[in-house]
Amino acid sequence: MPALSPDEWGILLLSMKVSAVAILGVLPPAFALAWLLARREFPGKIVLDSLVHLPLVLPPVVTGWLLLIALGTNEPVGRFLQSAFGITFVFRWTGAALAAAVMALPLMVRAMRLSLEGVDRRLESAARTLGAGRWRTFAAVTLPLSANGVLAALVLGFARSVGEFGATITFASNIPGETQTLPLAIYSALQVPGAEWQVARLAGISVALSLAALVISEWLARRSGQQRGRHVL
Amino acid sequence: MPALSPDEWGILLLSMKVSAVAILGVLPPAFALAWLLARREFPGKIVLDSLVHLPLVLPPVVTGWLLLIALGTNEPVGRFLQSAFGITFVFRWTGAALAAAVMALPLMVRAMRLSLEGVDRRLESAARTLGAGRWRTFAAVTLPLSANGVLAALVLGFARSVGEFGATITFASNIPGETQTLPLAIYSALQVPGAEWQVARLAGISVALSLAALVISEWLARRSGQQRGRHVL
Amino acid sequence: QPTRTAPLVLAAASLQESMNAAADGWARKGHPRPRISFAASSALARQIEAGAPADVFVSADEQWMDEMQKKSLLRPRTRVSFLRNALVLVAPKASSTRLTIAKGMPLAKALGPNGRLAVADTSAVPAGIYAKQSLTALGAWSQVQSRLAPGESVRAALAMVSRGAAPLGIVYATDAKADPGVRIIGTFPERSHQPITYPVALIASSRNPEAEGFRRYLISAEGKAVFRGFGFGTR
Amino acid sequence: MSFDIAVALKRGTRRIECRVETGPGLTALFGPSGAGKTSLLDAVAGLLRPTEGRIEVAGHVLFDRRSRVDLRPEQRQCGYVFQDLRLFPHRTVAQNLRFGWNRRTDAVPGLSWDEALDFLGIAPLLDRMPATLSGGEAQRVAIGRALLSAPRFLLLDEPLASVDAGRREEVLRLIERIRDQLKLPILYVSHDRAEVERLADAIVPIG
Amino acid sequence: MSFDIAVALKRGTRRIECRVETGPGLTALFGPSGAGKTSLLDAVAGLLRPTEGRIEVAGHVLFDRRSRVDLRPEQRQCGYVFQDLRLFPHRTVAQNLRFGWNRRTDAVPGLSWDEALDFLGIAPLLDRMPATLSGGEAQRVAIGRALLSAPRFLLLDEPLASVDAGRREEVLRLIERIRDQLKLPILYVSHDRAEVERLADAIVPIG
Ligand SMILES: Nc1ncnc2c1ncn2[C@@H]1O[C@H](COP(=O)(O)OP(=O)(O)OP(=O)(O)O)[C@@H](O)[C@H]1O
Ligand SMILES: Nc1ncnc2c1ncn2[C@@H]1O[C@H](COP(=O)(O)OP(=O)(O)OP(=O)(O)O)[C@@H](O)[C@H]1O
Ligand SMILES: [Mg+2]
Ligand SMILES: [Mg+2]
Repeated sequence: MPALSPDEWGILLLSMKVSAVAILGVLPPAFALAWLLARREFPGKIVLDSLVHLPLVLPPVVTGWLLLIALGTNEPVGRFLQSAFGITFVFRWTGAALAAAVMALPLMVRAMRLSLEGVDRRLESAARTLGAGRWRTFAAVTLPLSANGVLAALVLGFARSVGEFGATITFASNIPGETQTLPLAIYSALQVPGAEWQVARLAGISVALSLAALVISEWLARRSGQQRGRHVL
Repeated sequence: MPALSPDEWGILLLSMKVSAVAILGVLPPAFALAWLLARREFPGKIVLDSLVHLPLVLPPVVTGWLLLIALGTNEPVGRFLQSAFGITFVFRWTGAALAAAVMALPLMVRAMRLSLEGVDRRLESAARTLGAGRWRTFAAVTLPLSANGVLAALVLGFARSVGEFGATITFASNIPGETQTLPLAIYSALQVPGAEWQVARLAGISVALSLAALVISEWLARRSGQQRGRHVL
Repeated sequence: QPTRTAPLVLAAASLQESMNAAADGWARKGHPRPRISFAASSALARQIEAGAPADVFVSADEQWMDEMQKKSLLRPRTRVSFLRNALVLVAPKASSTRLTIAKGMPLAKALGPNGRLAVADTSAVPAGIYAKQSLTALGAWSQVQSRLAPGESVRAALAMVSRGAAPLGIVYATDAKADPGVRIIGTFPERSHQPITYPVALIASSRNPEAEGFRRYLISAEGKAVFRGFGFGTR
Repeated sequence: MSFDIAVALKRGTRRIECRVETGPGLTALFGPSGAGKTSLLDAVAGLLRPTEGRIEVAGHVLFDRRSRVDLRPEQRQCGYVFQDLRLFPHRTVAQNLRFGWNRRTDAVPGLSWDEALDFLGIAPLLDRMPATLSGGEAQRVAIGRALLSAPRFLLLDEPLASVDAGRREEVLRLIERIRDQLKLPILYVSHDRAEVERLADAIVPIG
Repeated sequence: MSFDIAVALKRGTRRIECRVETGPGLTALFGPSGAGKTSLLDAVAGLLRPTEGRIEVAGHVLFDRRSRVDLRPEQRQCGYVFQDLRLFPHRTVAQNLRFGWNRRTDAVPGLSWDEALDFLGIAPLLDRMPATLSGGEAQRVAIGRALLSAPRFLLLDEPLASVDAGRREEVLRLIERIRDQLKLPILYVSHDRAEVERLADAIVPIG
């Protein structure tokens, strides 16, 4: 495969930016949701759970469309965000990041929830008797013990955002240099007869990107795994 | 919301069939992959891991297209399957199920892998000393102790298949009664200006379907959780 | 069992309503109602290439039909371009924008300071390609090239306008006509773009005896009348 | 009084009632398996909420159903050696030991780090992960972690169960020193008569 | 000979060499914490592969580096009471006890189910999940699970560490009966001198 063209570099860098911002931005709320779902019982829990799963269940185009309805510049919420904070999403790379974040959310929540459910609560109570309040217990015990899940969430979420198409194109449009991420470029290429080579190149770039993410995550997992060892008594 | 029309019932039932077959069919290989990735070290592990993530990273349309290239009746593999076993996927509900299965695979593998990594290996060795061979140990200890992950995989996978659009329409087309699942029907409705109401109804059905799956899974989780209790010593 | 003999028609997604109406008309004449799969023309063409057992292909542009023909996937002498469409400039219903479509029109100004022009992808989707041709011919392309909001399909572009996310958009006349949320500002001159035509053809591998009958119905006066009802031109 | 406890506990379907009223020094809880010794310690540590009663340790009320006092575990400043140890598996031995150390704003002229490691014989283990420790090593680390957290009182649940005879003598001497010099109130659970008789200022039968 | 063991083991960075050659009956392993007792039992059970040496129990070769014999754990038919118990957390006490029971095609005129439950005092616990057991209860269930699996020899790693004095007598009598009537070879780890002296036919110092 010959070297990337400047256009392809641009698309790749934009995709990386969008995915990275999406994943890092959605990580804290996703963890909070995972924690709520894993640890708390409250009325409406199943409703919250469904809401989290929604972007998975609906076709992405519908999700994009709902985002457009909710956050379009002519809609109340969108107008408010714009006038109060100067935030616009529509037609901006931030919109692409938001769409990617929303689509990645359910995967990330599930992965982290699964890990949190596996954390031995007895270790948390041990931390409490040693003088750690709720927050320190969380930061020093709960979070590191669910590091596996956080890492899995990052990988899954990143891969999902790198591949996100339907919601992005519907909500943020397909503007070269602003919102045209890899899948959108691939889609454009797919529409043209005989552009299979270009599709293959762009798909190759996507795969390379997420392979890199995987390698990094495996390396991190190995490091923390070595550190961790297994439960004792 | 008035009662479902016969057409809507048909679409719902088809979606359920496609998703159920997809998820149950892909569960065993997904578990096997999860096990390999969680437990074994082998050369090419990272390549296998990437392959599993592929459907997440590529835009669904590309995945559908790759399936089409691989399994079309004009292509070698597709021709072989057809002549040897009479299996065709293109334009069949089986094709929709295959597409859904492929798209759900990475999510399911990750969830189960995460649980498997959490299983205490010391309990497996205890089972071995009690005379259980590898298989019995797996069935009586490893599998039940990772039940949480299997359940999460089923829920995630089911939700993902219920929402699967791009790969399905590309690979299996959009044939009413055969491959027109809920997202494809939503897509068709979206093509008609002013059919927002119909889109909303179909989206509502999707959401209700996966809500039902969620409720069932929560119930199962609670049952097995009650049974399980937590680790001792 | 009528489904056995009903032909399978692959039709461009933008024909959703009209093609269904035509199939109903055909069914009323005592034939099994064709089964129709609506998707992007590109997706359908690739399915035909992969050996999908379909009978009739109705594409939203000539490009993919050419491709199929080149690969001998069409039954010879069955290809007919039977529908025409026009390209229009639309604005949200409530918008008061006025603009006469002509050479040198101040399109960028009409978009306002931040507005974007909703179109279908101008490098790939037929409606977008036509829009680019027209804008180029009218000398407006360089003004708006950086102000586009390309959607995944004409419908997406239409939705952006009718939701007010974009102040203007370029879509097919048939779409604009059907969407109460938008107002047609003007029609692009027919000569500013390649003719917008919809070809139909039989697929080479088709064995269904009903298929040719349905194709003939589509291109008959009766069939064309159905499509005219949805705003298509016929030829 | 060191311990002034009268509580009713519920564990699953079982209801357990305990009353402990003892003076300064080490109080041994002695009773058959399943009597509720661990449950009582959990209640004193704030990990199990009594259904009724009152817990007072060295003049501080930790729990009182009537006046709705219920200090959080981290406010009770106890040093608890759990029957099931509960070492943090993701931290080295040194990090485990240091976990409670930060509480050390101590007025109590406590035990120095080096002394404790020495008595417990765990100095060579500092860089190890808990999963690589032997049973007795893990138990000594658990004792160390509790002692080094500047506790105001100690809860020791069979702390010597898998400590070997040689080490046991060292650890017993350490506990005696804590009892006599630091004068921390201690609740001590053991099934070993000899151990209990040597250490205890009072023996309270449970169950 | 009951046990004829000469192995070198590697645990992390440590290398441990052991040699045990004893006649029938109960062999006690006695040694300081961290000496390698648990490691040796793991090797005999087939859970830790020696780097060198040979393991023979009651005339069966379980491991021989030279002739490349290495029976899988499930083929060795041992009854192993782990220092860390390892009850299956997802199975009730009864299901835990029955886990190895299915091996019972026994030529050995073993121990009956009811007798074992009686000696161990765990009959009332059958429907409970392990997480709800007290320390001593869990330990007795672990002993029961090992005994009821029709073993050809026993590996007991501090089986009485948290069993109370009353119960301890019962369990000791049970072990004596197994030693004398069933004539199963037993490797027994304990830090309790009195216990070891009462039970052991041979005492092997480790470390
Ligand atoms: N969830 C539960 N359901 C039913 N019974 C329970 C539950 N949790 C604990 N118990 C019972 O409560 C009793 C008290 O347990 P506890 O751990 O306090 O005993 P203990 O005195 O520490 O015993 P040991 O000396 O064996 O450690 C035990 O009989 C135990 O079986
Ligand atoms: N992964 C490891 N890395 C380094 N050392 C290890 C590792 N695993 C075990 N050890 C060491 O091997 C030694 C033997 O451990 P083992 O569990 O066999 O001791 P033990 O004789 O059973 O002691 P105890 O009576 O305390 O249970 C211990 O000193 C332990 O610290
Ligand atoms: Mg206890
Ligand atoms: Mg040991």
